[in-house]
Amino acid sequence: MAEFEVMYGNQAIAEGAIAAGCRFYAGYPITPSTEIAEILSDRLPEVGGVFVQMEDEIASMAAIIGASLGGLKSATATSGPGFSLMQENLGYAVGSEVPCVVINVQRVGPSTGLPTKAAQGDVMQARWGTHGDHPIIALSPGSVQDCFDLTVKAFNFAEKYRTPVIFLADALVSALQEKISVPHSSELDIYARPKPTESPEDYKAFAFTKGGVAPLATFGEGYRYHVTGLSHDEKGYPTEDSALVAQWWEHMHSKIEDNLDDILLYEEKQLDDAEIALIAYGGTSMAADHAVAIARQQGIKLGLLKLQTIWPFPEKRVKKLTENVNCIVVPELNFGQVRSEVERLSAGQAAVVGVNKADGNQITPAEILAEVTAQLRNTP
Amino acid sequence: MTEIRHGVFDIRIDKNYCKACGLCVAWCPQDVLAEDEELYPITPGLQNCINCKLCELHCPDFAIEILPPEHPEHSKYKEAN
Amino acid sequence: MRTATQRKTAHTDTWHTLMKVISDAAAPGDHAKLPLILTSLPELPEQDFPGPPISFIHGPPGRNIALAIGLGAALPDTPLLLIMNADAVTLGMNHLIHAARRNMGMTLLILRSEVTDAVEKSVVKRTNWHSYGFQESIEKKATPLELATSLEASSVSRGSIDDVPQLTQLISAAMAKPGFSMIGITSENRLPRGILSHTDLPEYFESYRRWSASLRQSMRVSDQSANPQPIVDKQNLSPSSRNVPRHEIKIAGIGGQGVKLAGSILSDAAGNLAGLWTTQRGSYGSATRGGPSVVDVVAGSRRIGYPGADNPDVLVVLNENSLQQFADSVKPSGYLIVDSDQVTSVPAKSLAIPIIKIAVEFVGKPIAAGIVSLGCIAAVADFVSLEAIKEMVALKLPRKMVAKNIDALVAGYTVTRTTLMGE
Amino acid sequence: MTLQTSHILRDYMRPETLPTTWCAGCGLGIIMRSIVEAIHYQGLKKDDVAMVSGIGCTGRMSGYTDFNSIHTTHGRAPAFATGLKLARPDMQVITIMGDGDAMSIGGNHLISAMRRNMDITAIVVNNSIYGLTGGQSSPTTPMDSRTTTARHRTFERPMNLEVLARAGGAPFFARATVNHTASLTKLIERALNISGFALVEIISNCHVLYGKMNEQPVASGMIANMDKETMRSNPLLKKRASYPVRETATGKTYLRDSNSDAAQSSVAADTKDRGVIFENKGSVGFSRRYFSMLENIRAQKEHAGRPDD
Repeated sequence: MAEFEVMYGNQAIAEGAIAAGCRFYAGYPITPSTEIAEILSDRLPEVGGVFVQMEDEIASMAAIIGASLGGLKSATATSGPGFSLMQENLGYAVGSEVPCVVINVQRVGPSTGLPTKAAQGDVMQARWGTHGDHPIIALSPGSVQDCFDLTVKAFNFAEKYRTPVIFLADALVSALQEKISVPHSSELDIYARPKPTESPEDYKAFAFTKGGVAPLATFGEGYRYHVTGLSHDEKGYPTEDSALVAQWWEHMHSKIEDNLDDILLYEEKQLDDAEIALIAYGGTSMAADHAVAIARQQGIKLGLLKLQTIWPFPEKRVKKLTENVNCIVVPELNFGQVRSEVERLSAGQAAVVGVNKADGNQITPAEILAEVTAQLRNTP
Repeated sequence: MTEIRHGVFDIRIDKNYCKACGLCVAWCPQDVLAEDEELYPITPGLQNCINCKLCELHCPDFAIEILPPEHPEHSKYKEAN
Repeated sequence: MRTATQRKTAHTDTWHTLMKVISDAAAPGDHAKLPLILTSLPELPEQDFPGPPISFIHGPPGRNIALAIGLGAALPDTPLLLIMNADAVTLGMNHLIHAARRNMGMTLLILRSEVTDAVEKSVVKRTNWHSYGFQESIEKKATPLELATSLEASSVSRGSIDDVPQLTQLISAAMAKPGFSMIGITSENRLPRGILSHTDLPEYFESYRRWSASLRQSMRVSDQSANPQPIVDKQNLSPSSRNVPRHEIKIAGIGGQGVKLAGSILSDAAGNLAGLWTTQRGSYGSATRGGPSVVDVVAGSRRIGYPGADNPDVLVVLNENSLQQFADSVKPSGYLIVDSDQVTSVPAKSLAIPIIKIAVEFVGKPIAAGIVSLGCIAAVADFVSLEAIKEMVALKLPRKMVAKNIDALVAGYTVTRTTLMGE
Repeated sequence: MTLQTSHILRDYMRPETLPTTWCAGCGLGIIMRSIVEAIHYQGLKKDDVAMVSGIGCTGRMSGYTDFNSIHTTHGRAPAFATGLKLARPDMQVITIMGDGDAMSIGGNHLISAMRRNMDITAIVVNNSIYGLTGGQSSPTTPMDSRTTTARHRTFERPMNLEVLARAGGAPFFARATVNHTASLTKLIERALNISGFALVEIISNCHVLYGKMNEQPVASGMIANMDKETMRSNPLLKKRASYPVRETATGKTYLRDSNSDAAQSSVAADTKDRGVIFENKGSVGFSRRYFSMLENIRAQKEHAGRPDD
């Protein structure tokens, strides 16, 4: 039986992490994500976990990789400037397939920007921040309820697909207080890290399976193996053999792409008969949701596709949407990072416009509706 | 040795800068300063001021100044000139 | 670019000496005590390591020290052995000093340039840990052993690649010691060798586990003795069956008027005590400068999608700017409550309540203005009762402040009621 | 020496940015006053001074003072200042950082700048806590104190900037508090005259966050405590800090065991010296050595009859 609790977004993320089995957190204070560290510094020792405040974000990211290899579900939380520092080791975690969760509570950038104000400017950094063309999973919570539920999902995805998962929150949801339903631990679907069944001699920690991953053995349990940031073979030893590297890439892409049905999370609202649609994510989706309600009262056939998984991008669903509606409006607190993806998929099928700003203010339902009505006037 | 002079100094408190932190009052060795009801400093004991400047040196907000009589902005100096 | 294999064959000797030393130093036969090796040197011949198989992590340059901290938290019994060269004192210097300060359990071998010179001359010349080409003459050498000593690492020693027995001894001694141990490995024999300094301070995670064990203990005791959640009756928490339309409340003032706290009390009262769905969001400036402070609370019997009070049912304004900014947004059926003393002219169709005056009168400070506002809100809105707000005030404020604030709350309520009747 | 009035010192400030955003009673204002006072006494022109700051409450200072100012990224002030100093060697470059800024995220840059002996006056404001983000533990948070990331009290040994400065090779290290304002000014003046990396640690108060959680909620009380917590000399600490493992040692092994006085003193809570802790009189800063080296190279080339091409 779920319980109901009034929580802040950051608190829901922290509680979600504990519920998902996170037992190691390394971080460095940065507004507006600090409360996550504060709450976990309190809660983790109580549940037998470890909290360490590291000397910087580079070290925080490295430490959670280490702890994850040691068998603990691990996470760190930061905001834009810290996320930039984590990119080096984030790439290491991608390459060496170490599960971990990186929470980025986005604020206005670049650089120090507006530390307390919300933005959604790290969408592309989450995708392309570290060097090399790699798959990644990024989730974005659109409410405090999402903060809890998606944090649990993020840990599950990280373990299931042995990849860092970026939790792309923003200061709109992290500082929001909302009543949410907290599922009882028995109702939660928690993915436990599987243990290898083969003998240590046969164990391939980085097996190039298609569409899946080898179980990650915990260090110190007899399965000794090599972990490296270099391109490696199935046992983890460095290789420059291009055939092996190609196989590795195929494995890396297929473990995400073959499981899109599981990974892609989105919510649809009144899209069945919609003539014009909103695509929104994160804190902005709350205003979009309200805009749909108001528009429907006015007789405008507006619908909403709320993205919870941002990366990989739900290409199929968005493409289908561009075929069914005349126009798509993408409100976001940046200058069109998701809009450009939608434009690419629309390929002229539907008009794609944005409602964009990154000045520290939030996008209101009225601003979205103004754009919607302007588009309605344009299309006969 | 400089001669200690009493009561000839002006204390100027700039309320635009002052945050009523109470440091000047705490450091005054001569009970020159006190707090008003909003905790801003006032100078009921101005005649005791010896120009030690502890208040001024401890003011984090450049809000308090001790003006000696020879200072061009001291009230007596202004009167005389 | 030479392949790893080619690189290896060129320098197998030095590495094999080192690997031999390590496998001799590690307690043979005891699998649980086998070290986990972290290194940034791609030349290490991990595949043909002479002893029993050892796990290797080939981590990012310099960051191995931080990586080892995570491993140390997860694997208390596994000795961690780091093999680094220049990266320990360039990229990794900051990680090094903090790991040393905290006495994080690991053994760090730093290969001095003369040792790595044997491995790869050209690269090492450039990444030499104490000099950068022509700058050599004007820069002081980085002295990690000195830093680690000053920061009281568990043990700091120096060994030579030419003296294998001593090096083996030093490495096994360092691995046997809990905490942060560091060994500089050189081949320059004029430098002092052996253990240079040692302390017996506790290892970080050892202290951590001791410290957190007492917390877990106390948690379990309180779990058993009583249900540690007397704050709210869980039954009341589930959304109520009564039909309450979406209510939007906005309180707008400046920092230092207690607006933030008021928003959180109202939202908690509506959510936890009145059984509604609620949201609360704020936008606050810097309190010391009296910046704007605005809070939006939305409540209703259906889940709240959007947390903004863009068209409030009740708007409380505590300063002139807020009045100018928000007065027009109030719903036609809504209430505008204005602190009559804080604005130049009170608009028609609004309730003028001396909120800050009441706050100062009952609590002595304008910080209670938010609480008084809640009284006003309870007087005009019916989604949450005055009793519920009272209860939440009692829960959220320090005990000695409760009585005064509840008086202020009730005063706000009564004055607003009287004003309403008067109209 | 006549003490200057606030009126004169305010000329070094940017009036449109005042009052500061710092909390009432924050020692940062006192430090800022001392810095501009020192610059005033030294007769430096505003145009000849650069102030480079990091992130945090302390980082805001560069915005208030009317010098050439850069408010940089978290921890990187010494690296920015290095570039600036080498581009404008004539400029008096001051970096101002907080404790977390300088010693945690910026620890590596601080050590590297010390090692190079870069000509920077580095001022580290140590208030034992991360202020701007709301009171988390910093590397200097004393043992057994409460912070928002250590509600059950800290168990970590704090970083001591003094030992870092010694081992890192800084030629000058001084410690002051915001309680001892006149000596603070004098120490900054001395640091300004050092050729090389002059480090001044200033113990400041965060009564709003650190103080409130550790029974010192009033600014004046917390500042007054600094008198007791710092002392003019502490031989034990000196002994401990002066223990280096010299790379160039003549064969002597420095062995220290945990029973020695020095080790005992380190286990006890850190008491801190005040005043100039050490000074290397012969220090010549990096930029001076670097440019004289360039001068030599040019002279050699000219001597060899090979003009620059």
